[in-house]
Amino acid sequence: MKRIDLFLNEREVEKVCKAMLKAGAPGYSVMRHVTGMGVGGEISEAMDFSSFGANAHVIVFCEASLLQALREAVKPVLRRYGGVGFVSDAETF
Amino acid sequence: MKRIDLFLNEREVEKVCKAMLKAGAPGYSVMRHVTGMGVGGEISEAMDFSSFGANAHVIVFCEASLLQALREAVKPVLRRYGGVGFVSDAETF
Amino acid sequence: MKRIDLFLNEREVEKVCKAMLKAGAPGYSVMRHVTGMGVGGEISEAMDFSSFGANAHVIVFCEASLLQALREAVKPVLRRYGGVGFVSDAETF
Amino acid sequence: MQSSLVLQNLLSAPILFFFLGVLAVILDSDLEIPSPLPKLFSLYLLLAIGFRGGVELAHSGLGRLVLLTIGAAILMSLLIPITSFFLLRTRLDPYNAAAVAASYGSISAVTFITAQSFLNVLKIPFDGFMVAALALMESPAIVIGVVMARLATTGSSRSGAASEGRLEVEESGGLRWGELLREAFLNGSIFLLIGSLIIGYAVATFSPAGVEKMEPFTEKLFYGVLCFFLLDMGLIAAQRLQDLRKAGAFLIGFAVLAPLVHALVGLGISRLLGLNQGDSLLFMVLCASASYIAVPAAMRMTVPQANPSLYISTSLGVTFPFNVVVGIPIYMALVQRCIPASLG
Amino acid sequence: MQSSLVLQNLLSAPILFFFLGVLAVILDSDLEIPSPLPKLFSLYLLLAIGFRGGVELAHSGLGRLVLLTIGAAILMSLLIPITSFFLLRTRLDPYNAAAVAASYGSISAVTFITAQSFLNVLKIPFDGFMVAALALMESPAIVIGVVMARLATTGSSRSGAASEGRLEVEESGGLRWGELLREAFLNGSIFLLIGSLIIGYAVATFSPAGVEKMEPFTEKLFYGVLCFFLLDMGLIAAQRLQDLRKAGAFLIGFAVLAPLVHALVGLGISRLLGLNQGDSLLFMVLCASASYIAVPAAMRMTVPQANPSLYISTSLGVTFPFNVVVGIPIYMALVQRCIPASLG
Amino acid sequence: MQSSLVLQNLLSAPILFFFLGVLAVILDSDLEIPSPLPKLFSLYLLLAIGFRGGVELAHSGLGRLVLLTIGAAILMSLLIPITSFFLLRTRLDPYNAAAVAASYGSISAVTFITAQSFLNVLKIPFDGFMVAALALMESPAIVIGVVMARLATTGSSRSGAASEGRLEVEESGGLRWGELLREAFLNGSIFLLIGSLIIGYAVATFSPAGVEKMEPFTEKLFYGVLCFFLLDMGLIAAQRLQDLRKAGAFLIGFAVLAPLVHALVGLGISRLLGLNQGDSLLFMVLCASASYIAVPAAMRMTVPQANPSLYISTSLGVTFPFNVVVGIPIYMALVQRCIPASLG
Ligand SMILES: Nc1ncnc2c1ncn2[C@@H]1O[C@H](COP(=O)(O)O)[C@@H](O)[C@H]1O
Ligand SMILES: Nc1ncnc2c1ncn2[C@@H]1O[C@H](COP(=O)(O)O)[C@@H](O)[C@H]1O
Ligand SMILES: Nc1ncnc2c1ncn2[C@@H]1O[C@H](COP(=O)(O)O)[C@@H](O)[C@H]1O
Ligand code: NA
Ligand code: NA
Ligand code: NA
Repeated sequence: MKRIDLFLNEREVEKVCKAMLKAGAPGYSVMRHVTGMGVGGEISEAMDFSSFGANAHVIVFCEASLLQALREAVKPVLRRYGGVGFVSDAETF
Repeated sequence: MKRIDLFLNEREVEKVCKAMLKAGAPGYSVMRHVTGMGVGGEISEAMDFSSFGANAHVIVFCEASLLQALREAVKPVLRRYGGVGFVSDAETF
Repeated sequence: MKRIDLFLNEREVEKVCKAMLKAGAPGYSVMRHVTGMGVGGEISEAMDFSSFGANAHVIVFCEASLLQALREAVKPVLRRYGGVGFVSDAETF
Repeated sequence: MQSSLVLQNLLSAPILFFFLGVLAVILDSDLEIPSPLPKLFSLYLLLAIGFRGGVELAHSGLGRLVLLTIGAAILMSLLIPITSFFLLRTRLDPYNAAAVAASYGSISAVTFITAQSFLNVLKIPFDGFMVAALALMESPAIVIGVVMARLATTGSSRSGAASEGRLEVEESGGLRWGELLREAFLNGSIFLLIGSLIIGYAVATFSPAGVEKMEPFTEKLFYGVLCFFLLDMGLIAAQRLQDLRKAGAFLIGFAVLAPLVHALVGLGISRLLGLNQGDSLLFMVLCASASYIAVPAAMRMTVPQANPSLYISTSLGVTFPFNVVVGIPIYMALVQRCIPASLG
Repeated sequence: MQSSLVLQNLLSAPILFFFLGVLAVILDSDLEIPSPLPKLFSLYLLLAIGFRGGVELAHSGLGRLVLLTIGAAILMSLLIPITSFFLLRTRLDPYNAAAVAASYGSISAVTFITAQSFLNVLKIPFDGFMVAALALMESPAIVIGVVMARLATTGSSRSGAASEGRLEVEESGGLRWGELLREAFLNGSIFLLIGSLIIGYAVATFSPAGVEKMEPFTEKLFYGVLCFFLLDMGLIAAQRLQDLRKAGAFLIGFAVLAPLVHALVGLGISRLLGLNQGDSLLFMVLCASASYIAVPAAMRMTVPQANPSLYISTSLGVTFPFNVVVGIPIYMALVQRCIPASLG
Repeated sequence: MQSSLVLQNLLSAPILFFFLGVLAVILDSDLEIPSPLPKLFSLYLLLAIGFRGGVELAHSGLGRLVLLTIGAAILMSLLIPITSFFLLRTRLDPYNAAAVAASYGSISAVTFITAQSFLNVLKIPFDGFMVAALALMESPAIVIGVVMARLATTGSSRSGAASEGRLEVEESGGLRWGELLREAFLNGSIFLLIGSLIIGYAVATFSPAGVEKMEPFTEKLFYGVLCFFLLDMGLIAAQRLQDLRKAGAFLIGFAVLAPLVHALVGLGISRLLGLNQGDSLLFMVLCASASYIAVPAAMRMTVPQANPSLYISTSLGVTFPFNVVVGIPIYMALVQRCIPASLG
């Protein structure tokens, strides 16, 4: 199995998750209110009163064979709005 | 070392964590307010005003030898109320 | 690539993240409001009304060559105030 | 008359904010009331309504009418889930039938509060002891629901009814009574409501100066917070409507007709008891409303085999809007026709 | 006179709490107003100001002056971003120029509210319809900003202007109008403000008793919540000041001079329209203020190539404090010099 | 008389809500006030009490009695941690002794507020300057605590006293004064309290109209929010009681006897100073109460070797409930016996 970790703005989460389900993801988990730093600069929760949004952390566990399809589903959003993704190995507990 | 990731309803977290400590876990970390999708359907924070509860993400780092005991401690709860678990490799930083 | 997971008190997060950036980390993500259990006992959100603080979960993805520098940046804080760190393998998605 | 009542309700601030929430979802606005703000409003409303009810109960005392009304309310919260269960059982498995039935036997505090606001605007008086009825109707339906589910599945265990991929785990032969009673009586919202009721009663009885000091908090803010909470309810109810396709026509029909039938039974009982117009409306609303706070939380723990999206969607997506938007004025019209105003 | 107005503003509770927030950051205190509490205050302020504006609009009616004023306000929200865009374009790439321009064309509700509080303390009357102008000035600037960005980059696409490491992705040839209009008109804060305005109007017209019941919530709490929110604004604005080094002298100069120039234009229009002193100040503040709630959220979605720290820092780190601390009293002094008090 | 005071306190709304919270934990209810709502209540209470205190201070002025009282208060906040440290040192290591001592030298704002509410119900007047004493008693105890810990461990360093598995890291020879002073004087809650006090003073002095506009927010809501916060304190204090087993009989005894002794000293000083009955009670409460907001946060940063569950459990799990439930009425009975009412 593989584990995918995505970090992207909260406002794109819904779009990304729908795209991954469509591409065959068996499930996902989302943590909001994530702050951080990347090439796009620092993201804090200070603007939370607007709907500007902090980051979200999306986790997907799936079969290795799905990786390519999920990558294609996610990449356009990450490219347009920023965000990063990482993969690692995992097994069912 | 091993890393265990559990996703289950917030309301079962206390039960599960106590069971894991009893089974020998050296520690754990819990993130609440997790939303997600699995075989049990979509879990959102919208019902948070009731005590219906969203998901929680529980992380345990432990020796590989503990895996079996922890699995046995956790499985009954996951089976009754839903939730999933995954394992991967890790080392102390 | 490597993935670093740190668990430490929210109040030390800023210090730790600045130290890691200085040591060359390409980015990081922070989740606050983490509860847990370790050698320092149980950490809950119950004291959140004071600025006592719960835990935070800091994630850094970086090249393996950076590990040693980051370890040196982080260790003094973990040693003084408590907190744990783990490493695992990862790849870009 | 009836249409003017409906209009008067539709144009009240709380209902308009409810519609604003629904509209936000329909138009795909990103308006959101982030967690835990809805919880803040809900805790506040329960504390305030409980405290006020307790104060008024202390003034009115526990007379014969009060006790009879509370008794009748508890009776309804036992009967409704039983009759509903058998009706729902014709189409649903025992777990889902029991969970939905429990919702309809229990009550919705927000529907009750909205009815009180409606009466306030019409300047029709009502009594504080109705809050005691509200508080005591929450738990029995939960117990009945769980017992029905258990009775209907004992013997036929391992029946393949495992819904949603959950394995049914028969544990040490039978009902976990401890867990059930805790869910039924110590659920946070039930506990806060009953606790605030008792505190209001005690303060009004033993240190009346304290009542005055609470009043700006429990009275003045109430209407505004209700508007805010109904805005959120509008957002959530509209999101739930999408789940309804899965629920199917049968459950949607149940969610609209059950409140009407239960309200009519409530009207009959109100007349028998000799309640005034305001209390009659509140009694009807208690019977007609379905729980979407305490019961879903309790059902998830005690009947995990049932599918939450079924019992939440029906009570929150259909019955709640129905009662709040058109139910209350319809019930009021019936009250004005059947309950003599002079009794008020 | 002028200096006394400045002092009176500086020593008001909201401004002092704003300074307290700034001081906390300067002294490195760990004072923090954790999320989502600022959102609670912001939702409350929008709901309350919208509802009150609607109620007053219902009382004053939609006369000729009202419609002319609203028309002039919308005109300003179209003109300001265009002139600002061309000025900013001299130093910034089209994306950043467009995003900053959109901010200054739109408005800051909190600056407006602070100006209202200032007028209240001076006991100078103003009209409810100005809230309608406020509400209608939010969206046009967003649309103009996006259109300008698109016009300026069409043809010169693939221009290497990709800022902050983001690749510019030209999608199916052009503007996503659906997304743009949703961001411009259905942004949560705009939607809540306009919705509350309409609800206030409807309730005042059709069930005036409801207005009284909302009043303790929307009126009495207002000043205190404003203080709390300005405390948070002080914390955030001071943090933003650090980003300003990156913005550079040109943008900082723009952030101070643009409000002055826009306020003067607003003063001229107010005089032409024959607004009273209170409304003139509010009109000037609408022109002078820059959005840091609705516009940044919309720009991130519709012009992701622009650098948020530029447009947020200028509007929130410079223009907001400038307006709130010294702008408002300066504008008031100008109003007292140019607008006859007898018209009030 | 004494027992009637106790009863009057026990049956007040805030104390009853405190018990409701305790009961929820005992009965294992899932009632919870999710984060950051307790923070909202706490920020509100600090802002409101500070602002009101400042306003009253502006009215009463900074006379001789005021300055003497504040001086005596600061003196107590220096003496109590020193005497407590030497007493605690008989059983605890220097780090834990210092941290607990600092808690008892500092104050609990919520205990103070509860005492004010108690006086309000009894209609006994008290002065606004006591809030200034409250605000200035927070920091000195923190400094003393850290200094004691450092003095007691210098030379005996590397003593193996490392508690809870933490390595003691001696850094560049000695006290980090910068960090210490920041924790002592710029801790968020201390900063907000003192800031609001100064703002209240300034507004009352320079723009009295602003005081009236704040009043519905800072006065009317106060009692209700206090109830809500005490409900949460009940939940937390009861959870802390479980930690007490680890604390042991010595610390529990200290947590009950220290407030009594400190209150008696406070009573003596009040009599010497010639304070009226209300102010005397408040002075006693300041001496008797122990901090569980500012000090724990400061100690974790400055004396990380100490075990938080020790100093939080004693102050929040024992001393706070003791003071709030039985301490305040006992102190009041002593005041009525020792302080002539005619001075009031
Ligand atoms: N190397 C990294 N390790 C962990 N999180 C990262 C890393 N790089 C970026 N992120 C997260 O991804 C978000 C978006 O990244 P970016 O698009 O690079 O600005 C950041 O705000 C961080 O939360
Ligand atoms: N494949 C997956 N990847 C990540 N999270 C998952 C996955 N499957 C389930 N989850 C999480 O686990 C929760 C419970 O899963 P389930 O019991 O399958 O409904 C879901 O709500 C998700 O938050
Ligand atoms: N074995 C573990 N697995 C997961 N999280 C841990 C583990 N040990 C410690 N933690 C987290 O790290 C925090 C600080 O640990 P400690 O310094 O050991 O008290 C704890 O409160 C937990 O949140
Ligand atoms: Na019912
Ligand atoms: Na503007
Ligand atoms: Na003290």
